[in-house]
Amino acid sequence: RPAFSAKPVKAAVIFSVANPGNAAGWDEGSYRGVRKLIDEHGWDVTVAEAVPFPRLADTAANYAESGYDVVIFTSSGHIGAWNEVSPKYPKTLFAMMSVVNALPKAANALAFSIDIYGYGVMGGMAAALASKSGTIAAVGGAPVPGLITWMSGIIEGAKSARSDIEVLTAFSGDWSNVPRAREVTAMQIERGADIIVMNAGGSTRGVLDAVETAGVQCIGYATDVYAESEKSVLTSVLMNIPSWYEALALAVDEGRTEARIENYGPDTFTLADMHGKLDGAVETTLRDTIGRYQRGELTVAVVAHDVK
Amino acid sequence: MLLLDPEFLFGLLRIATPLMFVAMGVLIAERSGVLFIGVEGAMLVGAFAGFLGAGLLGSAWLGLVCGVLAGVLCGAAMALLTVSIPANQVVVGLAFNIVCAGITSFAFRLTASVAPSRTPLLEWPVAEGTTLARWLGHLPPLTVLALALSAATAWMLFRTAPGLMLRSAGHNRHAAASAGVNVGAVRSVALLAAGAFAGLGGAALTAGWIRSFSDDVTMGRGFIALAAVYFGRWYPGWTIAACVIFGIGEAMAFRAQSFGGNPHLYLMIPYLLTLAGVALAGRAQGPQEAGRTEP
Amino acid sequence: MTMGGSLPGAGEDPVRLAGICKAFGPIQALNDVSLSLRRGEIHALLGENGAGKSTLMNVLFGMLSIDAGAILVDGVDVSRGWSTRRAIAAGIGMVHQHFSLVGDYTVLQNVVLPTLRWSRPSVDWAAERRRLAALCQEYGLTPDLDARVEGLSVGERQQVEILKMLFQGSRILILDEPTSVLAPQQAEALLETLRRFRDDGYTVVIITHNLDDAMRVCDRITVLRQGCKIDTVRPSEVSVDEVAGLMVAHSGAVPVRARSAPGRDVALGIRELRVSEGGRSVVDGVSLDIRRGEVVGVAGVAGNGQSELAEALLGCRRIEAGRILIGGEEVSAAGVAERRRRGLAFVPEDRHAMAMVGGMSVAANMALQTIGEPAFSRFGVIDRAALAGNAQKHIREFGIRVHSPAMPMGALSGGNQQKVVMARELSAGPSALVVSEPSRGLDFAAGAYVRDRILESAGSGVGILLISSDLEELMLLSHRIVVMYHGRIIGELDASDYDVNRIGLMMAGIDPQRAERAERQGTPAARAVLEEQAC
Amino acid sequence: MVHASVTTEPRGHVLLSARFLLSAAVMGACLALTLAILLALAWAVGVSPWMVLTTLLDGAAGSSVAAAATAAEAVPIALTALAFYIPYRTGFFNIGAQGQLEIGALAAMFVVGAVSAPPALTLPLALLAAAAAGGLLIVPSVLLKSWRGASEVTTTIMLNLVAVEFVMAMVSGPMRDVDAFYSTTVQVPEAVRLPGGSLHAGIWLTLAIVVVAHWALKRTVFGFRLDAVGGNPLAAVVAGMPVRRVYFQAVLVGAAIGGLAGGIQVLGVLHQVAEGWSKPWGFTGILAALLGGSPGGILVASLLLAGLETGGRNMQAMTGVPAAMVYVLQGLPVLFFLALRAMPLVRFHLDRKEGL
Ligand SMILES: Nc1ncnc2c1ncn2[C@@H]1O[C@H](COP(=O)(O)OP(=O)(O)OP(=O)(O)O)[C@@H](O)[C@H]1O
Ligand SMILES: Nc1ncnc2c1ncn2[C@@H]1O[C@H](COP(=O)(O)OP(=O)(O)OP(=O)(O)O)[C@@H](O)[C@H]1O
Ligand SMILES: [Mg+2]
Ligand SMILES: [Mg+2]
Repeated sequence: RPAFSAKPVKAAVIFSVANPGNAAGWDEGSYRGVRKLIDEHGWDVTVAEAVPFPRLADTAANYAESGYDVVIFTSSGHIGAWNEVSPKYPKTLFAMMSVVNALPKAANALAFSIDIYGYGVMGGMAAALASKSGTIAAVGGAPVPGLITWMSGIIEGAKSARSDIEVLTAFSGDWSNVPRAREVTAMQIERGADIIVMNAGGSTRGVLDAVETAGVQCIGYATDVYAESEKSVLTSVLMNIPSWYEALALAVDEGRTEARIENYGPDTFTLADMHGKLDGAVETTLRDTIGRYQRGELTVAVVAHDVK
Repeated sequence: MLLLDPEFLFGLLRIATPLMFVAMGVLIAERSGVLFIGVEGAMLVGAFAGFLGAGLLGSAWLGLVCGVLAGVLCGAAMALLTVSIPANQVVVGLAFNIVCAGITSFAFRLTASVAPSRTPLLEWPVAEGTTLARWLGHLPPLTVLALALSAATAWMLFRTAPGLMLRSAGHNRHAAASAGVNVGAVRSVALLAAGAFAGLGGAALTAGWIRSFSDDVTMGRGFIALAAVYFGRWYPGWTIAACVIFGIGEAMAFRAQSFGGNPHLYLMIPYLLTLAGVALAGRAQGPQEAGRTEP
Repeated sequence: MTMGGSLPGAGEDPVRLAGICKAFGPIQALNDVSLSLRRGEIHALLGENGAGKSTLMNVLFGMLSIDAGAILVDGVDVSRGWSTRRAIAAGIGMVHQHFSLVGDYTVLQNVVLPTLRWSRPSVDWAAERRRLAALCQEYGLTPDLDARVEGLSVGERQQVEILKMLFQGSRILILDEPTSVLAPQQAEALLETLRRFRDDGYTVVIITHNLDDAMRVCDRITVLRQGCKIDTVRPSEVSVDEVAGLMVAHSGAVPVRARSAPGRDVALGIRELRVSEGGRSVVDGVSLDIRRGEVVGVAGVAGNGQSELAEALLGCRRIEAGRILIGGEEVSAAGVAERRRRGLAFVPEDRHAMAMVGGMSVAANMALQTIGEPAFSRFGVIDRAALAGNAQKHIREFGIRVHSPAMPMGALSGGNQQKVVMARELSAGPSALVVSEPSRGLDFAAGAYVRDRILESAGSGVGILLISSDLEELMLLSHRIVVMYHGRIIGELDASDYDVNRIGLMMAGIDPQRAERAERQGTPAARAVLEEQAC
Repeated sequence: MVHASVTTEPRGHVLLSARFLLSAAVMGACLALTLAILLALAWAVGVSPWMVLTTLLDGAAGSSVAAAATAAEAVPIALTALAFYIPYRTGFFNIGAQGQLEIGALAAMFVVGAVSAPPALTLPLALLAAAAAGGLLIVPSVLLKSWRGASEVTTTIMLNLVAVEFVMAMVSGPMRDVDAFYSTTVQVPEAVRLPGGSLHAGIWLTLAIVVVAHWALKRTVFGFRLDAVGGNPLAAVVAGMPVRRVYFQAVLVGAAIGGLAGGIQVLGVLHQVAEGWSKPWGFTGILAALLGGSPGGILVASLLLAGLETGGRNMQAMTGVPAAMVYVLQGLPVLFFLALRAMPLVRFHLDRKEGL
């Protein structure tokens, strides 16, 4: 277990996206968390952005060697590096702030993870119940495991809420090509989808633009993207990412840094304000259904679809 | 079939329009005898300026203007390096691209706090409901602008005195010089115009199409425009056609993804198409001076 | 008999150059050169290769800046900010040695180009065309105004260049080595035209290496040597030899040795050779036997298949039909390297384009085709000592003027470049040599030397095919002369009955019989036939 | 550069020749200018210039680890530089080194996965595959140029884009490591990696290649013919040189080296091909080729640019300045160099042709 000598805690945060503060979604959420560490907990934080995946391990090791107390990974893409590095530097605490289901063999590894499937279910339910056309689409970036689980959740969630629903799925192929994301989304809309559930990272704005131009609605990922496009954001399924960073800070302060995965379930997710975009009745049933699922009164089968 | 489907048609026009602007820029530069490899960088700078301008000034059209101005600056830099000094055109271009990639994403971060992350929608600057508005209807404004400017470029190059002088500088600088054409001046002017077009193209991509900016948002589209010019054998008409063909390719790629299969495989289509086009264009009797570096 | 700037009344001279100095890096190309040009004169600039002729005229035409001195136009000093544009505006026009036309523009476009202005974007082509047509009328020039310049013959291009000058209103016409690329009759016609310009009050300057031309048509001759002006003289007052004396520091030309008798067996055999270019056959069934030690001259107006014939013989041009034999062995199918190995040597007409790599050293250029041989490389590794030694040897025996063999070939003057090429080709110990325009653009000393080497190697048993547009040269060197017209050999003369006029007619495609008749009627008629056939 | 490409090397000792000192001075000036701008930028984003400077130098060569990293980083730059430079001598612009590198890496990865031979055999096999793949990728360009006269500048750029998408398709498709949390191939097993750890064998291999190339271009008939064909193809034909063959050889050799760069990078450093695995080494390489002007010079230039890269990364990670700064850092000195290098005075002295 790492012992923290002098305050302030010296931490490094690793992002794979460029310019996370501006990424509309998951990474922006993480970035807000980081700001909390700096502003509210007085941590001395260095942010490494746009770190290519193959370079993750080196970068993390580099921090550990140059005497950082905490190294924070922000994406499930970082798990490999997490597993590789944390055993090597027992003095440093390696925190994973993303979807994981197993710990590395090390006492100094800590994870704040979410039930990404459950998260998908909520999005699917919301979309299905809000859809008029009976067709919804999930648009994602690169086809990575976490994203596939999320989409499976959407499919099952949608079907459980509305059996006749058709769920389209599409990937733009990466996390940065905005035009590509835009056109891929436009095509889903063209195929009948009137609600888009999105998780496109850096290319989110491409999705938003397609949705806005076509005059349909979309559901934001992780953070509330209403401000990005008031016209076309129905709601966002919020996961309170900053709170995980709070928890991390607390754990460090109280020295509770033993290896564990703190899992945040559906009960921690919330549906953002809909600004009266749905008529009362629909919104009530929607919120009610989702509420029942969050309270566990309504169970949804866990099926792994191999979405393409 | 596909082409008659309006959604597809508009999709491919959205893709092709920025290319058209940029390609016109490349065409002008090369006709004057300068190989404009730096176009990718100029387009990227224009894209950022367009995004920033549109966001801060609250008008996509003003964003385009900013793009043009930024492009002109790039053109001036190019002129300084490849005409006044002059250094090797290809390598200057490549270095210029790298620098622009750095500068734009750097500036993007500096301005992230002040500029809105998405720019206003670009519409015809005419009052709603007027007959004119109804006439213009769904015509994509930028595509119309692109075609108009291309026509103007063609006319300028092949029908006017400046055009004749410009092309002579590109074909044989010694002949041009001994005919009293100030080759350096002609090329500098050409590069300013080329930069303006490249910048406009970039702005058309951000302020006119995706309404946001991200690092290296042009992703090689400047190079595609370059290829389009070779494909079009340095003739505006054919070059526009080449841009459209690329648009078709990329639009098809996007579409094909919904048939399943790996998106990246489909995304090779437009590049292969362009390659095929360049091959078909064959022994391109381009401006013989383009690429040469002599004081 | 010194004249020029110091003359009384020189003030009215349309152009005066005073104390011009110009250096290219270490090379002092012009050193305190003064010169004045008058209205209504033809003024010749003579000098060896590298004497500074082109440079001086480039200065006057505003293409080169000067280090010192003054340029006076109509008595006004215009040196400051002098440019091509200004020169043209001041009524000065120039035809460069290597023509400067925009190849893919039409004649009309090329001629109009210098008159265009940014301030007048739109062009009234109809009007320009009328003006130009009128001009052609006046001086009997007959180019097709809508033909692309690329497709034109050398003579036609030169006409376009001249029209360019007239059209932009030049009163002072400069021509750099205008005749060196023309066939005799064309040259004659050009000089005739120049005379008419003079009579119309134009000032004409020609740079030339042809002393006779200068003596015949010029009013004054200015001689440059190594960047310095030696003198300005009147032809009427001096002899050719005097002028020649002025041009060269060292004692004049090398005497050309007598032709030695050719041997028996055939060095280079050509049988029914046919080469075609874009459908039409440019070499059309040529048969020729060149015996060891024999020099066979090929006369013909440029563009009648001589260069194609040469390239076909070398093997860098596909042959349609026919056979080529070197030393009796068939090589029709062999490539360039193979033919060279069989003893073929080749000196192309355009050395800048075909015979040298300007950026590589003189030494490298001297081993261009032999670098692969054991003499210069072992297992693909170059023996640099051998390379240098070889170069030194040739530089000595060919008297090539160059600081060191390491100097880049491009920095040599044309004469010396040609010597390098000759040295390379002859040192390969060939049995057959195909040589085109060996002395084009060379001053007579260099020219005479090159010719001497040709005869010498003939003497040592090399069979030589000599292609030249210089009839004097052909008649001087060849045992017999064949005339090519439209890719065919239309006539052959033996050394015994050489006759310029007759060859000239054949070059114009008039068969010998008609030539006989024309000859009996006398030259003027003949020339008439000629002009009708020329274009 | 064009002139430089045809000059033959100076007489006497390179290190003592005046032109070497001059070019060194020019280079120094460029770096100084760049550094000044860098510090200004740092100040603009509110980072202490001193921190920036120290972290930069520290990351570039502050420790043996850093130095080794820089050396390793120089490998792909130097090799792609040769991939550009060798064809360039014949007048062929190979802008496709990046694509050749990507494909080469993929090919090496494929061999590692597919071949089940002893490491001692698999390793060289993988490197060969990389080179072959690189060479293969340029074939369309060279054929299109000689058959259809299509400009290689555009075709190689297009092939870059094709290669990148193809690699992505493979690592997110057939060659994907299903357990990984992002699109990547499996890791190269320890046994098949280039030996030597951080100073891996690829570095020495690269060194060897550079030396051989330097010697071959200056001292062999191959280099001589390259210059002739590049300087005046027509004269080369007339001299009976196998122009087309020389030209093909140069281009293929170059592209193969480009492919090898990818192979070495994946077998020696990154051990996997993944989404966003590569940096624009291929383009940096072109810059190095220009700065260097000869294989020897390329080596120096590559180390310099690599230092800026590793140092820049360290600077970014330690001070939090935007990663974009690294590109500015690499591009600017080259632009300055181009500008200065082309100034008439400098050019006159650097291009003065001496020696054989
Ligand atoms: N562009 C140049 N760069 C360097 N030196 C030059 C250049 N042009 C001319 N020179 C030098 O100036 C000298 C004079 O050249 P110039 O062309 O005037 O000779 P010339 O009299 O025209 O010779 P020629 O009869 O062969 O045409 C040459 O010996 C050459 O060394
Ligand atoms: N880069 C150069 N460096 C030095 N001298 C040069 C250079 N380029 C040309 N010259 C000189 O300029 C002069 C004019 O060049 P030009 O091409 O007219 O050769 P030339 O001597 O006239 O032979 P030719 O009549 O066959 O052209 C030549 O004397 C040549 O020596
Ligand atoms: Mg001359
Ligand atoms: Mg000459």
